Amino acid sequence: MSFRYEVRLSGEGGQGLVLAGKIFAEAAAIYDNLNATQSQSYGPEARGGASRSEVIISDEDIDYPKAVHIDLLLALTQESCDRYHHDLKADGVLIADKTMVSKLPEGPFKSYFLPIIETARDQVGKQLVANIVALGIIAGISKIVSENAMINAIEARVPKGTEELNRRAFLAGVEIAKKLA
Amino acid sequence: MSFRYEVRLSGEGGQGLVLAGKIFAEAAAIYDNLNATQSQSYGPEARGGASRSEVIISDEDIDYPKAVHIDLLLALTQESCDRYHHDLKADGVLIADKTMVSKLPEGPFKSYFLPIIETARDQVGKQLVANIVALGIIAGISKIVSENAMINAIEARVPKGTEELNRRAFLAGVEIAKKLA
Amino acid sequence: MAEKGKSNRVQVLSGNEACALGALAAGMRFYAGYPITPSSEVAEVLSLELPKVGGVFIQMEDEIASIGAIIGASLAGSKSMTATSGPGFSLMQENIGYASMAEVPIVIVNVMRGGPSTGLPTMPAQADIMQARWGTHGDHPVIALAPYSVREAFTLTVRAFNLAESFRTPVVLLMDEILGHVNEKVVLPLPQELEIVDRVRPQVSPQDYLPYAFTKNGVPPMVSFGEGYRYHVTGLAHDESGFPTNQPEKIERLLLRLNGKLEKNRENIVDFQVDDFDDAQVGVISYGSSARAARHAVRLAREAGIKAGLFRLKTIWPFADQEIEAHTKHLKAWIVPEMNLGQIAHEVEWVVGRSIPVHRINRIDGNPINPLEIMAKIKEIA
Amino acid sequence: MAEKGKSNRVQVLSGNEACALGALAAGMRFYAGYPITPSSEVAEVLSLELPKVGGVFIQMEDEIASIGAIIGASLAGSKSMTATSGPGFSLMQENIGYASMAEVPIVIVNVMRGGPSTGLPTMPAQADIMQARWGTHGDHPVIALAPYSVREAFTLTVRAFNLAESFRTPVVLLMDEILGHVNEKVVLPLPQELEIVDRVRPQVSPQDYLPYAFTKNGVPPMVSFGEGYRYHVTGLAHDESGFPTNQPEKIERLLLRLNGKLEKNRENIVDFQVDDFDDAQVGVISYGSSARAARHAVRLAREAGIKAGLFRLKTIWPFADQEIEAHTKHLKAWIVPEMNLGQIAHEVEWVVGRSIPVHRINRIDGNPINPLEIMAKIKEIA
Amino acid sequence: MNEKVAVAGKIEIRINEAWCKGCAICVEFCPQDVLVMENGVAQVCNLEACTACGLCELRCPDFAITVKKG
Amino acid sequence: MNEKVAVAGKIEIRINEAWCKGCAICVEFCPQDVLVMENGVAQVCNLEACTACGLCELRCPDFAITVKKG
Amino acid sequence: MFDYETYLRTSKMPLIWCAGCGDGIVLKAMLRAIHKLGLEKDKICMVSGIGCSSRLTGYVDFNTLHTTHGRAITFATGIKMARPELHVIVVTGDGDATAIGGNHYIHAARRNIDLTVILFNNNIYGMTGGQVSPTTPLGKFASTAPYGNFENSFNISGLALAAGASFVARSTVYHATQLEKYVEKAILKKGFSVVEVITQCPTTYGRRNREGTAVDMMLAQKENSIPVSRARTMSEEELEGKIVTGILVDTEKPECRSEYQKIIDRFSQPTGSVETKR
Amino acid sequence: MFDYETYLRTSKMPLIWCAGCGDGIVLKAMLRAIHKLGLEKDKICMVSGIGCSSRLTGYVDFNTLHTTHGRAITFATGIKMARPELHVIVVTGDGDATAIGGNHYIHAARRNIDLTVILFNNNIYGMTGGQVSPTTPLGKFASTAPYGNFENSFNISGLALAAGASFVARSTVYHATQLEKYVEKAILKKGFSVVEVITQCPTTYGRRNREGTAVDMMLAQKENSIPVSRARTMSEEELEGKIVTGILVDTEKPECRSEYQKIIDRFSQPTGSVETKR
Ligand SMILES: Cc1ncc(C[n+]2csc(CCOP(=O)(O)OP(=O)(O)O)c2C)c(N)n1
Ligand SMILES: Cc1ncc(C[n+]2csc(CCOP(=O)(O)OP(=O)(O)O)c2C)c(N)n1
Ligand code: SF4
Ligand code: SF4
Ligand code: SF4
Ligand code: SF4
Ligand code: SF4
Ligand code: SF4
Ligand SMILES: [Mg+2]
Ligand SMILES: [Mg+2]
Repeated sequence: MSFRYEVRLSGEGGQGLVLAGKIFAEAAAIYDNLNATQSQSYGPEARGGASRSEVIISDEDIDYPKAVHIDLLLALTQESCDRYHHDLKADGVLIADKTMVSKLPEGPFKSYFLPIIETARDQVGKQLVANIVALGIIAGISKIVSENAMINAIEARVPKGTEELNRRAFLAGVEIAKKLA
Repeated sequence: MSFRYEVRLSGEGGQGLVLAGKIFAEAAAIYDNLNATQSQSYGPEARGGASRSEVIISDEDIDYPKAVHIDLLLALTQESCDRYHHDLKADGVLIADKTMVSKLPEGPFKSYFLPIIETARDQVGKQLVANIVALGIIAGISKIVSENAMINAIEARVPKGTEELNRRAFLAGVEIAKKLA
Repeated sequence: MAEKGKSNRVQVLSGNEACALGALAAGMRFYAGYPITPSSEVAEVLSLELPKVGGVFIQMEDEIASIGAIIGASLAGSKSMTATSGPGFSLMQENIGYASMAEVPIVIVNVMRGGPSTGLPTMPAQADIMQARWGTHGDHPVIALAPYSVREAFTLTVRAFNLAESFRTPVVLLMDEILGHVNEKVVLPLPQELEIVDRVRPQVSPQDYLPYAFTKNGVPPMVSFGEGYRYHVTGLAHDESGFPTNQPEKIERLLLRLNGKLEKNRENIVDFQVDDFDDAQVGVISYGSSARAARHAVRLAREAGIKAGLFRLKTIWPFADQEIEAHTKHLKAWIVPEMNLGQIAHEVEWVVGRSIPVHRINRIDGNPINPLEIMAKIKEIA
Repeated sequence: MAEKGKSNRVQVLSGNEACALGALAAGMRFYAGYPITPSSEVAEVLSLELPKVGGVFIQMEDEIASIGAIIGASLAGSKSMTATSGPGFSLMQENIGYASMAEVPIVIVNVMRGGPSTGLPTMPAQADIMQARWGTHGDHPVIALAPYSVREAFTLTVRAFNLAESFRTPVVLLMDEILGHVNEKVVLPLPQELEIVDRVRPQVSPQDYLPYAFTKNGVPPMVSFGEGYRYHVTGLAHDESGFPTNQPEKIERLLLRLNGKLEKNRENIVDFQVDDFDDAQVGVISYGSSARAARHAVRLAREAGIKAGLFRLKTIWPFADQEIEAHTKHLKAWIVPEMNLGQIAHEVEWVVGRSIPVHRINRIDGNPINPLEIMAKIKEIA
Repeated sequence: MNEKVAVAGKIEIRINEAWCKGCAICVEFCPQDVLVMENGVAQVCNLEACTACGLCELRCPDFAITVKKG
Repeated sequence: MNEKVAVAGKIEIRINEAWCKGCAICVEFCPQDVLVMENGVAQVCNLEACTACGLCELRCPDFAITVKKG
Repeated sequence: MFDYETYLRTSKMPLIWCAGCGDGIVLKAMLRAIHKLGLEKDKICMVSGIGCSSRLTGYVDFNTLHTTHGRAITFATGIKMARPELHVIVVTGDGDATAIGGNHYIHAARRNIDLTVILFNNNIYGMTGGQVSPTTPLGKFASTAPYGNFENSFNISGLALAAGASFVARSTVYHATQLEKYVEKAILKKGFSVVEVITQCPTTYGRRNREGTAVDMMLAQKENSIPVSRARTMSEEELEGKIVTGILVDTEKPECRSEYQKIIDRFSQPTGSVETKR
Repeated sequence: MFDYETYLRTSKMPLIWCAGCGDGIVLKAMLRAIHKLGLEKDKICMVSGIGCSSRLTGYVDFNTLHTTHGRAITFATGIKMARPELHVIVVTGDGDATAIGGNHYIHAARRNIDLTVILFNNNIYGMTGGQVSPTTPLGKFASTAPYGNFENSFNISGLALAAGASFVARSTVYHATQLEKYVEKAILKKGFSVVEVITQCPTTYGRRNREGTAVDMMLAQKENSIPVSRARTMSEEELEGKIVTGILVDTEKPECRSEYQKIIDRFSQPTGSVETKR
């Protein structure tokens, strides 16, 4: 059977969500031979970076590149959590950052409060890589894209010299996901 | 019965044909209570002045303000004479300047070779008023607009201080026309 | 025929002159423009006349600056106008959209000449019809009027201001080179014969004022800068208070009101004139100078016993679709003479579906349409 | 499904990036532009890539300068392009008309955002459709294409250059914010898989060369400046030799050829794609990003057993009127979803007369059209 | 409004946390090291040293810090 | 072409009447009064005085007068 | 007592600008100057174009007009000509005023129309994500100058001067008090006046050019500034990369709107009624 | 031997200009300069805007381009950037270059792109019938300045200078030989160069301002001209109404297209083939 998997990464400008989305899509498309699209919403003009990044992954052609029914929502701020959880499928998954989100919304979906930013800052050593930690969690939970593909995609995208740091961030995320299973 | 009388004044930029046309139209409209329109064709952009000026006079509304069948054509250059005589009615009148036009075109219309520029220069004393001499001739031949109306219109339009000169030019034209009758 | 003798109110004026005088009569007190043939006389007359009535004339560095200045002046409380021709009209498009979006009443006169591009600077055309509707980006409201006589150049200029003020929208006056430059006998209406409309001022206090409020007729009241209301104007999508918004619901509400307000008030905007239509079998739809040839042709046809009628558009946009449809019933065919390749004919076809044929008479060579051409087509059809 | 593992040709690219790469693949070697959201990435990619292939990137002082520069560069022999969005597209209108009139091949990318005016800089729309046709003054020819996927952003950019060169005319590539910014898996065609067309050079000597000759297909051969032919180019109405003329016959001949050349070659220009149309009862006409929602909806409909079909416009102008008419026959109705207030729907109505209903689905709030909206309408009708 | 007020003697420093973007300009340009960054917003940590020179307020781009001398 | 040629010794002045617009610039700026206006076009009337200085040609806006010194 | 909030639309805040953006510091200086001059809020009309800096007009409680990119000065010209009693202040960026809007900038200067232009020069197009601007220094990087800017840049104050402005001054965000004084003088000047403010865009310019944080960029402003009096004694090479601050010109000359008033006063008809007869 | 007709499209003549218009005299000076430099006709591209002066391009046997009003410099920039081996000469009027086209004028100067601009300054819009221009002197009459021009006018050469031009010279139609020399130098200069020529429009300017015939206007040029060396010793009042002629600036600085070539040379891929992979 064919599938269409929709992920929304939400938060605020500067959190690297567009990059994370793009890496996710590249992992799926380039390394796992799936179809993938990634799109985003912007603040005023192009400046502030996006507050929302969506990835659709499918084994078929992806006609509509925007989320319709979200399978997985990442929320790195309270605002984005409040605003977007409505679009989650009933059997969807909400991943909220423990530091930034204080109140989880009600809903039929599964919700997790996870220490994403904290892990990046304290365990990996750089808050900036929270987006990659999140990717590890998403990879681990969704199982849509292989870990190898993700690692390859990450290493191809991040600045030279930071590959090791990012790989650690990703694996830290995968670990967090494993504990949930 | 209603009438529509079409006059085309043709020549080259600088001969004052637009002004002459406008005076003719004002004489008819303001002083003789007829309807009148005057229009012109230009050279490149607005600069050079018009080479062609048309006056339509009627006792009814004038729908179409451009000449369709010309009753009277004034030609102050050979070129304009050659170019426009085709639009003359069969019973129309062609008035060509003796100095500037050397060859009269063939046609069913009535043609006159008249010393317009010459009269302005030698008799009235200023070549510049050839357009007003022409108006006198046209008024005399067409009899569409009263001499009084023409004189009033001329005096209202020409630069202050030149009224007398222009009146003389007009009357000189009227005289020429009289001799034809 | 009335008796001979000088009348004090009879004048011989060109369409451009009458347009300038109409603007003054409408209360226009700010003109900014950039010269271009065949519109320049509008500016020339106003440079002379405006200071006499305490108004302001300024020649700007280009057309973009000109329309910017008139939008500013209108917001500052002056009825404002610019005049141009095709190339300048193209340059104004971005700011025409701004005036639509920010709902600033202005009048833009486009004395049409032959295009595209520099084209035929001293020859007439009517080929900016669709541009007047669609020249700027995005869906937007616009009103366009087309006078056909020197007198109408005056009266429709007055009307252009009235509509701009009534509906807070840019109004385009589509003249053409023939009308702009023809000198014609005219008796202009007296000031007391003219209806002059001013923008509706708010009835509320500054604190409660919403410059983009949703009102019954779709048009928010408007107050000028410097009168104590201190609001914000932007070309960004905005809410009722005038401040930018990214919220889809607010955006949609704004844009539906904006694009709907003219349709909502169409009976006050759409204007046309029919001649000889009662028993007409062949209808001619025309506008501007071409309608003069059309009217001449219809007269010739009637003289020849042919039942022809003229439907003359005075309002070009919004389009008189309902009115045309209503007049289509007993017709064999429409004829649409225009100095372009069929811009209005296309809309007429859209209106009539395929119920009756729509014949085009187009001229694009710099000459006006000749009444005899139209007459020939009427004969052919009748 | 193919097996997993890295493929060397698979990439994830945005529409803007693919457009830039398509232009390079088409042989574009001169880009001039002025930044504007959501098109700026086209410029950014090209500023990096052009020098690598010996091409030139220049950021001009505004959009008017940008289009001026690309027209100049094209005349000098470089395939040239600019990219912009609504406000910049409005500013370019005068010179788009110039390129039409002087028959200079150029490509203008308009990545559409919400309008009118500054509107919604970071949100998608498809509301510059009519502007692409009518934005400049005067009757004029123009080609507009609308890609719907990242891959098509590449291939239709190549096609845009091919058409521009084939027909000596400006070509507008109408993208939108969604397509411009979506990152999508794509395998681009290899250079050897692409057909690249260059302008037809004259077969005659410089003395005999007529830069605006009347040829069989309506398109005169073109030679670049500096190659020994020394001719004159003007935006004024001109004769075959390219020099200004005021003669009505010559003007008419020029303008009829100019405005007719695309219609004459329409089968080489008009392009579309139909899906599931064989037995379709409900037809959906769409284009650009909206067509992705439409395709999704048609799939959903087919899954639900409804006989829906998609007619996707790849060429917007000249309009696929004959093709749409041919596909109207067995339909109950058309549905036209688009991110504007019905600009293409109006044209579809013009095509079908009143033979079948044309339902509009419009969205103007900055959100893309949702496939479910379209699906609901299909259900309602079927 | 999420405002923090620090008062010492006649000097009152208010920090509007909802407006503060944590640029640290106030912190760096305070000649007396009165301010610090904490959790991404400016905080008063050494009010006693404050001379009410107003430089922090002068250069805060976000109207987030105000200094009053009663 | 409607050209008038005046030759005296080695000096040759050509006036292209089809191009001459009668602006009289050549006439006024000729230091030797060689030229005059006649019937709206420039004419050579005093060729003997001509020094072939070329000033008439230099300033004729219409390429209507040329001076050659064999 | 002076309170910024009197002049702010606080309900629209926080400001849209990035953390550390210098624009807010300019805004503050402007408000202090306006307060000092005691101008009535209703008599101020603030006009901006498009850009980060141009978003300023949304936050101030005056008559505010956010126009199209590059055209603020044209709108402002219309306002001033139509209603000379208003203080018309233009807020614009380096791209807005000198790239797309360069023509209006020099023409307003030529006319010497009584506008006050506060020109936020951050050497970049901030709003659209960091493209090269006419004031980006040679060799600096931008999203459309990936190999370093190869074009010479404008001296935009010098341009205003050559075009005919009455008052031209340059300051920086770091010199916030000096800036305030110049704004005050500029508003007072009857004629076209420009205050060019060097301001930092840490987001799209600082980062790409490794100029550090907002604070680092402000410290660089401090270090690189040379008062105009001293600059006059320095060679062109010495001035390379420096910011010449101070009042560059301050003259009196006929102002456009006042000159026009003379025409009105001389030729206006006593009745004030319109003559539609020519 | 030199013959103007080698460079003319004689079949298009007589020239469209009015009797006594100075534009033809400038054209002649240009052709003499081009001849002297021995430039190949095929290697010259002459670009004009819209205006009387801009009609020039129709008469010369080069690659000629008559563009839109004010935009000649933008088209020329594209040509030069795309094909640097061409000599690109721009023919433009005061309105074309400094009213509607003012922005392109200053930006081309800023970039210092290797164009030669011959700017026909007749202080009026000739083509459209005599409207006021940015160079119409204060108080002079025009069809849109019936009460006398109330706006200050540009020093357009000074503007080019402030914007960054490499070579700027001013001459008049009367000084036809000097003019020729400046055109020659301007073409030779690698960089943005302007020759501003004061030329007479007897039809729309001279008549309205009672400046007499074309000859009278040329004599006035002669009388009012002051060589730049002497002008430097004169006060502003003394210079009122004078035409400062001479070479106003002549420097060497990096030229836009050449600087870009350096980037190409450094970064272009040896294969020359296009990489569509990012
Ligand atoms: C006609 C038009 N072209 C381009 C744009 C896109 N745009 C918006 S702001 C901007 C530049 C802003 O730079 P600047 O004026 O320096 O302001 P800053 O953001 O740096 O304060 C551009 C190019 C636009 N909105 N309109
Ligand atoms: C966009 C646009 N606006 C206006 C015009 C009308 N126009 C043609 S030439 C011209 C001015 C010409 O003045 P100038 O450049 O000084 O040239 P001149 O005729 O004096 O040589 C104008 C305003 C136009 N063609 N296009
Ligand atoms: S007022 Fe001065 S001393 Fe006190 S905190 Fe602010 S900067 Fe520091
Ligand atoms: S300067 Fe203002 S915004 Fe920045 S950290 Fe201090 S209080 Fe916060
Ligand atoms: S060459 Fe000199 S002397 Fe001879 S006619 Fe000409 S100007 Fe006079
Ligand atoms: S200067 Fe030339 S155009 Fe003028 S009169 Fe002499 S020959 Fe004729
Ligand atoms: S992008 Fe730059 S200019 Fe714009 S708000 Fe951010 S820091 Fe300020
Ligand atoms: S109008 Fe003036 S500038 Fe134009 S051709 Fe005539 S004299 Fe020359
Ligand atoms: Mg900036
Ligand atoms: Mg001029």
